[in-house]
Formats: sequence, structure tokens, C-alpha cells
Amino acid sequence: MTAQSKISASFDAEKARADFEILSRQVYGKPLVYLDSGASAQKPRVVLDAMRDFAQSEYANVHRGVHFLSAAATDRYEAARRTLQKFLKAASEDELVFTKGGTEAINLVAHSYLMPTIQPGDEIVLSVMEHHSNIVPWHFLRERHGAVLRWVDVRDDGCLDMDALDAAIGPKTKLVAITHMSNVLGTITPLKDIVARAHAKGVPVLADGCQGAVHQPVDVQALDIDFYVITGHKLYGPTGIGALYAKKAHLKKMRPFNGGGEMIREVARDRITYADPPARFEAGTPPIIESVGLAVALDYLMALDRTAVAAHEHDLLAYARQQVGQFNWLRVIGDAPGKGAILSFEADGMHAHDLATILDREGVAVRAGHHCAQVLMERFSVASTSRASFALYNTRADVDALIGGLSKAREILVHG
Amino acid sequence: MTAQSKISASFDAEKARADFEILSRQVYGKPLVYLDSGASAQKPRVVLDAMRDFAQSEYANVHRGVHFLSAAATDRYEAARRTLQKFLKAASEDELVFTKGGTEAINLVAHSYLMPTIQPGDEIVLSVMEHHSNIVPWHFLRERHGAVLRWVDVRDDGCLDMDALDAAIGPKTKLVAITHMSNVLGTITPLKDIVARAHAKGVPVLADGCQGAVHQPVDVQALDIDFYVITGHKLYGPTGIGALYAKKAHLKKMRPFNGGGEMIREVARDRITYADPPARFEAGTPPIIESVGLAVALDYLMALDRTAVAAHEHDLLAYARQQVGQFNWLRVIGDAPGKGAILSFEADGMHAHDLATILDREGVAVRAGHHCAQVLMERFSVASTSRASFALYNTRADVDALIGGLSKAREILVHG
Amino acid sequence: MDSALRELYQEVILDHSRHPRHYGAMDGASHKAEGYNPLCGDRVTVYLLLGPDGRVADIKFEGKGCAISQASASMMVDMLKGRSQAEAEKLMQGFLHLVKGEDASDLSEDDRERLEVMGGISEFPMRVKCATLAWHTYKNAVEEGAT
Amino acid sequence: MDSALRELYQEVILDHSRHPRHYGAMDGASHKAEGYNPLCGDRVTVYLLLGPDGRVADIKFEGKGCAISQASASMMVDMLKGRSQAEAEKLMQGFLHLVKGEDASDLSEDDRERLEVMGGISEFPMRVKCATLAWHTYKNAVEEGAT
Ligand SMILES: Cc1ncc(COP(=O)(O)O)c(C=O)c1O
Ligand SMILES: Cc1ncc(COP(=O)(O)O)c(C=O)c1O
Repeated sequence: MTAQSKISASFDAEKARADFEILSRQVYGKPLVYLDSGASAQKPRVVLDAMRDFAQSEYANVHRGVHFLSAAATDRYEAARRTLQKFLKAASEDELVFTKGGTEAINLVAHSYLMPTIQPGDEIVLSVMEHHSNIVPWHFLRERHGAVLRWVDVRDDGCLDMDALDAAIGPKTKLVAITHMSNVLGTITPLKDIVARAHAKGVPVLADGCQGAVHQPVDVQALDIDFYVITGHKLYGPTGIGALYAKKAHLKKMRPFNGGGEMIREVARDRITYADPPARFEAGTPPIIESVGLAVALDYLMALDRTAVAAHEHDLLAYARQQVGQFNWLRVIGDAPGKGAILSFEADGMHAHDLATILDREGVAVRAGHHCAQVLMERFSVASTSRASFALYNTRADVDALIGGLSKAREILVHG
Repeated sequence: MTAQSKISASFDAEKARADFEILSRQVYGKPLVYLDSGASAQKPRVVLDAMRDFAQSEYANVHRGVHFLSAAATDRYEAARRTLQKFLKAASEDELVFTKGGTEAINLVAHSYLMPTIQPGDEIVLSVMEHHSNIVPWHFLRERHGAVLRWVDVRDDGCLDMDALDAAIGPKTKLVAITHMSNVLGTITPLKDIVARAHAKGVPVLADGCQGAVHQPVDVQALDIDFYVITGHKLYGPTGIGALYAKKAHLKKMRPFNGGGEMIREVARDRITYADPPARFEAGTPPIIESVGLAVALDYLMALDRTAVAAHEHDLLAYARQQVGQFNWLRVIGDAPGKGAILSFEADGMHAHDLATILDREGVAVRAGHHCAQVLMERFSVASTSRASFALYNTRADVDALIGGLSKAREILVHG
Repeated sequence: MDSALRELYQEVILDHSRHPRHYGAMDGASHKAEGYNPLCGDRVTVYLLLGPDGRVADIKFEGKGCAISQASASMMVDMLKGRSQAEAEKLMQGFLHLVKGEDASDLSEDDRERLEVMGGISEFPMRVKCATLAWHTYKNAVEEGAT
Repeated sequence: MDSALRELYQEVILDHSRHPRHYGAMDGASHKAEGYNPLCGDRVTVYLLLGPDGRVADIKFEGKGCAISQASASMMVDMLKGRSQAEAEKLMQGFLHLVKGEDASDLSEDDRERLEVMGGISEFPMRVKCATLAWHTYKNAVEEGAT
């Protein structure tokens, strides 16, 4: 504990809190304790300022005009792509496609990469801890094209079962689709190892980095990963934007996703040709103002000492883990070594929704439910869990409020 | 002219201008004259304020939590849907699906409504003045499913050829996809009449209202239209959001579009069921902050006397039309009676891009190019046009600046 | 302690949720339906035996869920037993109004008194779905659940 | 009058665009390519006759476009004629640097002087593509356009 506290001391969460206006608000007369960043993170002032400033001084549609504002907006939009390239350490900015979110990015891969060639019996390997966004697009391929989903289990502590992964990847596997970090268990998957094993069998890998990219630096080249997905609103950025990283060789071969302006080369009555990537996959007016906000959010993150931030988040998790350890009526789900700062649990005699309601009245925002991970709920034989997820702006005081709220809930619901 | 000026006097454009901060900026030391609202409109302060206020005081993910912020955000998101319902006069809020923009809304219809049942030889009727967003999704159905595109011509003045429309709708027609207002010609199509003719033959109609809904009130029930598409950023709202209106009977039968969180009912390893509309079509975290901005933009519009706004815009168009009439070296493309406030033209000896560059240096922002309407360019045998598009915040002074800029451009490029 | 919370989790509610009345499956049910709340994964099954006159001759429920949904289901079966379809419908409408904080004066005085303990839910709009799950499931059973 | 604009639309440029040199199709071209700018719909076709040593024995172009793209194409054919592939490549790189406002000191003095009129484009980033269209098309013709 001491060592950890020492490391985390190098990140000043109190100072960071001041960047997030919403964190100083009250709910029901109590200070807000926001432990739902896993669902969506709050946005620092610089992000909101940048979006507003841009919208009221440089806004126009992109890629379409030669006039000043259009040029300025296009510059900002393309600069955002380069910021993202830097954030994910991609080889080329052309390997980054802006989407409306993480979900759309995964659908893009299902639709444009897999669907054109998938055959009945072809297999997609995925883990039982995937978010629905990394399940449903593959179910579509099952329903409509006869693909087979091969599920890789997790161990009881929430670790991915690597032997099961090896066993699942076979000659018919067309893709491994795996989360970088579970939004329920907090488990971080060994992506590099997974990619190596899959590539050894000639199988490409998609990582759902919607959670993973928030809590650790990502280097898509070092990972040698084929597809990597992020979403803006969890990265302290705006809603309405996400992105797909894909290796150029894949993008070049992928067919268009949505059709419309910007993604074409030439349109005639009876024939059509398409633009090169990434434009080919960005039909219509893109999330322009959102791209500006996302770039600032990524810059905000990159300007921090991310190792220190990670240490801080781990400290919060360890502290919370230790504190809930005193409650013998509470069962934590997910205890993988090195896991990210997410704490899911069940409490005897207290349904997750009742618990969340009571915590809410204490100002403590947690999530209750299946967390868009019903397959995982089934794996752990629960209908729902409560989840506290920690972000860079959380503190030990937030954990204390959670613990206090849990005791109160127990008092009301069990001893009441 | 007098009559028109009198009517337009009831809308105070100068006052409205004050709502749009960007309009008071300068470019190259000249006052900005923004005549590119057809590509994207500027956003009033109330919209930007509302988004910012929401993001820094009420933000969380929607539909997912029981906590205060999540409830507040969900309320705002669903209230935005009701505002949109009011704006389009839909029978039920469940008939409105939020999308990332107009383009995605049309793709949704192509993918979820037509694709599951389309047969080789089935026909889609569309006009030659469609935006690529209302062309490319149908080209996909042609390329991949053997659908046939039946093109309806426009007359030389830009009016839709209604006889050609009648002739095009036949027993194999599965959909009429038509713009409500051309983004190049300004032509407004007689939607009610079009719907009546199509329905008489049992054919549903999709209207691309990305431009049309900006310049006139829409009543989807009075039109009896099947699908109506809008995009936020042209409606003085944010980027990253648009919407599809669709009759409930259609939505109920449509299969999902993207797969992910929120759009499912139950997900298991080997089976899946989907949520009811509209959730079924809103996979993943939606554009939450954008929905708040869109609602405020629509309220802003609805609070205006829209007849007066339309009269004001028509006055600008008539004035501009009259002013360019003095230039015998300039040819206006699109002169349909009652057309919306868009002026496209060709100028002898001046390529649209050179013209736009010179106008830009005068502070005048116009669009040059094919305007994502290459089929229409071909119809009028031009490679590109220049386009001035007027919004509620434009004034006769803006027209004067345009006219002055045109003379200057002529001086440089032709007499220079 | 938050008074809204205290009202929501009244002793009566907690008691109903801990010791639900008429809990369990029913052999020989004439109607049956399963309700599901996708938000939390809660599930409830309602079993009905309707008499020839449509009266609720017997009713039971089964399922897992939060205190609110369990208590609501338990109170519902308690109160529906013996009612005619028209009476049941009236009770349901009154209940729906009550939990949404709307006017529930249609209810008989006795019904209103018994249901009053659920009135606190109107302060918790995110939980209204929990309270209404069993009722909607009952309705489904009657309308589409003939076994 | 805006000086950047004056520099962009210099007399030399306007003259080239109004009276393009070596305009038209070429019979017996050894290489040919079509370039297309999707932004504005402009199109240019470059015809080449490469000698056995790779030298540009003859070159012509055809197409419609803005003053910048026409002038740039016209100057390009004027200057490329007679050059070896290496010389042509060097000229092209220098030109690309010049219009982007980058260091173009690689160019010979003579070339730099002749191309200088295009330097004004660097002030108009949105128009750089217009200026480079013909050059990229030439390159395409050499690399993939053997007839
Ligand atoms: C692991 C994971 N994947 C995917 C998503 C989907 O992201 P979005 O909802 O932004 O599309 C989420 C968040 O909801 C997530 O936690
Ligand atoms: C007529 C028309 N339809 C569709 C669109 C596409 O809208 P968006 O780019 O917002 O998706 C536009 C604007 O670009 C348009 O003018």
C-alpha cells in the first residue's frame, strides 16, 4: 500500500478534479461522487471550451469548400486524425477512420471486412466478457451468413483463458474479436500475446479498446494488431465520435460501409467508384465539432504522466478492494491480476438497482445492471451487478463515500 | 418586391445575426459573409450554451444507470426526441430514430428496410438532383443485390418532371427516394403530390429533408410520407446528429442496422433478440450532448415566425437573382418557381474554384464544386458550379458583398 | 436519512419483497406470461387462473428482481385475487397513475390506502419500470398468455 | 486589391490558363493517364511519348479545370519536354515543395525562375491540389500508363 501511495502521489487527482466542472456539483444536497466513468467519462473544461470556441469562430463543413472557414475546419478535422494517430501510435494517419462511436467502428469491420467474404461455417472467436458492441455485430454474421461464434471462457478470477483461446482458433477462424479491457471485470487482456497466437495461425485480431485505451497507452504497431477500436466519450472526450484503427492493407481491401458524400470518387447513373481510405468509410458530414473535442481530450491525456495516472487508478482500486473486504456480505466479481480500475460486485440481500438508488441519494453514482454484457452475467450466474468505475479524477474520498453508502444501504435494505 | 420586403420586414435578420457569434468575425480583415449554409449552417449561441451547460452539469451516459445524472441525461435525450417529434409533427415519438446525420439515416432505410427483401430487378426511383447521400445507398443495392435505379429527370428550370416520375414508378418499384429540396438547384419538390402518386401504386416514399426541413415547416402526417430524413448541422444544430422519421408500421418490420448496446433485448451465446423501435436502431452510446443541442436548435427555429423567415430568405434570393441578372456572363442553374434560397451559377471564363477563392478573399464564403450531386452536374453538362446559399441570418448586405465580389473576380480573371 | 428513500423502502415494501405472497409456479394455470426488464435483467412470471366469468380465481408469481419489483408483484397478486377483469383494469390504471405521481383518485379508498406505500416511487422515475413490470406482465398474461 | 490574390492570378498564370501550351490529344502516345480531382470534378489527361532512353520526347495534355490547374498543366508540359526521367522527377519534387511553401532549393536556378509564378499558391492551401493534379497525372502516366 505504501509503495503504491507513493507512486500515485506523482499524479495530483485533486488538481485534475478542478478541470472537471461537473465534479463540484451536488446532487440531493450531497457532493457528487461520480463512479460511473466506465459508462461515460466526464469532460474537462479544455475539451468543452475548444468545441465551443471552434463552433463560434472557425466552423464550416469540411472537405467541401475553398473558403476560409471550410479550410480552417478541414485543418482541424485532419489534425484531429493526426492526434489520434499519435495517441494510438499508428504508422499512418490514413489508417484512422472516424466513426460515431466504438460500436459503429466494430460494425464497420463486421460489414466491410468480414461480410463480403464470410462463408457458412466460418468462425469468429470472441470472449465471454465482451460488451454487446463486440458481440451483436458477430451475431448478425451468424444470423445472416451462417458464421459460427466460438466463445472463449474466462477463469473464475476474470482472466482470459489463454488455453481456451488457443483451442478456439482453428482453420475456419476468420477473426479474433476481443476486448482490451472488460467493462465489468476490469480484466486487461494480453493483446500482444493474443495477436501473436492468432497471427501464428494466420488470423487477424480486432481489439475493442473502448475501455482499454482509457487506462493505458496503446501502441498499435507494437501490438501488431489488425483493428483497434476507441470511443470518444470514455476518453474524456465528446459523445458522437469514435474511431477505428485498421492496418492499411486491410482498409484498402474493405468495401464501403455507409454510402453518401465524401466517400465516393465518381457517381453516375449506372456506375460508381469509391474514394481511397479513410474517406471511403466516412460517408456524409463527419462529427466535425466532436473531432476537435476529441483531439483536445487526447492531448489532455497525453500531456499527463499516464503511468502516474494508471498508478493512481490502481491505488483507488486497491483501496476500494481492501475496504469492501470488510463486508462479508459482498462478493467482488473479477479479480484478475493487473486489472483496470473497475469494481463489480454482488451484495447479499441487496439487488443492484436498490443499492444504486440508495447510493445515488448519497451522491454516489454507480452503475447497476448487466452492463451490456449478458453473456458474462450468465457466465457468473448473476442477473446484474453493481459497478464502481474509477477515472483519473476520482480520489480515496470517493471510495470512502462509496463504502459509507454501502453500509447505509445495508442498513436500509437488510436491517431496515 | 415591395410586397416581399414588407412581409420579410416581420423577420428581423439583423437581430438574429446577433445570436450567431461567428458572423461578427472577420476573415482576411474583411467582415465574414457566410453564404455556405447549404453545406452547413452556423449555430446560435443558445445551442452552444445548452450543450456546454449540459456537459458540465448534467452529463452521463443514457438509458443505463439509475443515478441522478444518468436520469437527467436520459430525460434530456428523450425530450430531444419529443422536440423532434413536434418539429416534424410525427404521430409518436417512437417513430424517430437518432442517427449520426442525414447520410446515415438514408443508409439505415436502405439496409434495414429494403435490403432484406430486395430482389434482382426490383426498382428504386430517384431523381437526378439527389445528393450523393440519397444515391450511393441505392447504388449499393444495385451493385450487391441487382436492384435497378430508375432516374427521374428535372426540367431545364430545375422542376421535377412529374410525368417522368409517373412513368418511372412501376410494378417493380420498391421505393421512391426523393429530395425535399435540392441542395444545388433550390428546387422544392411537391412531396404531398409525389407521395399520393406513389401510394396510389402501393410504393412507399423516402424524402431527403436535409435541406427541405431547414426552410419550411414539415408535417410528416399531412404528407403521409413513409420516411423523412433530417440532419442536425444544417438545422442550426450540432454536427454528429441527424434523424430518421419512419412510420411505425415500417420500423416494426425493419431489421436492426448496427449491432451493440441498447438495441438488444437479450443476448446469449447462440441466440439474440432485439429491442423495439426506436431503440432497435440506436446501437451504442448515442450522440447525447448533440441531442441536447439539436433540441435547442429546433426550439430556436420553432420559436421564430417561420413564414416570415421563409419570406426573408425568398427576398434574399429574389434580390440576388435580380442583381446577378445584370451580369450577362453569368448563368443561373435552377429557376424553379417557389424554390428555396439557393443560387447556383456558372460564369463565363471563371472556373468555380477560382471564383470561390477570390470571393473568399473578399470575406464571402460560397461553395464551389459538384456539391455531392454529380448526376445533376452531368444533367446540366457542367463539371462544377458556384453556389451561394442563404440562411435566416443573411441580409441584403451579404448579397451586395457577393455581387461586389463577382465583379472583382471578373476583373481579375477575365479583364485582369 | 433521506426521507424519500425512507418512504421508498418502507417496512411494508421490504416485507413484501422478502416474503412475497403467493410466490411460486402454478399448476393448471389458464394464463401465463413472462416479463423482462432489459435494463437490469430482472424477470417475473405471472400465473393466472381465470374463472369462466373472467374473474381472477387464482394468481401467483415467480421471479427475481429488486425490492421494488418484488414488492410490487407481491402486492399485485394479493390485490388482484378475486377481481373481475374490469376491476383489475381499474386497479392497474390507478396503480400506474400512482407510481408516476399522477392523479389516482379513480381508485377506491380501500385500494388507495393499500397501494399508498408504493407512492414513494414517483420520486424515483428511474425505478417506475421496476414497479410496473409485474402489472404489465399480468396484462400480457390475460391478453396473450392463454396456456 | 489583395496582394496574395494578385500574386496567385498573375498575368503569366492567366495567360497559360487561357492559352494552354501543347493542348490536345496525341496520336501515338506511348503513355497516357487521366487525373481527376473529386473535389471539383476537374479532369486532365496527360499524353506522353517517351523515348527509348526514357526521355520525354513529346508531351501534351487535355482537360478542363480552374485557372490554377490549367496553368500548372500548361507550364508542366512546357517544361518537361526533353527531360530525362531523373530530371523530370527532380522538377516535380521541386514543384511540389514550391507550391506547399517548402524549401525548393533543389531546383536549378532556371527552373526556379520559371516556376516562381506558381509560388503564390502556397498561400492558398485549398488550391494546392489544383496545382498538383497535372503533375500527379504525369507521374501516373509514366508508371502505369503504358498504352
Ligand atoms: C468494452 C466496451 N466496448 C464497447 C463499448 C461501446 O462504446 P459506444 O457505446 O461508445 O459505442 C463500450 C461502452 O459502452 C464498452 O465498455
Ligand atoms: C440534400 C442533402 N441530402 C443529404 C445530405 C447529407 O447530410 P449529412 O452530410 O449531414 O449526412 C446533404 C448535405 O450534405 C444534403 O444537402
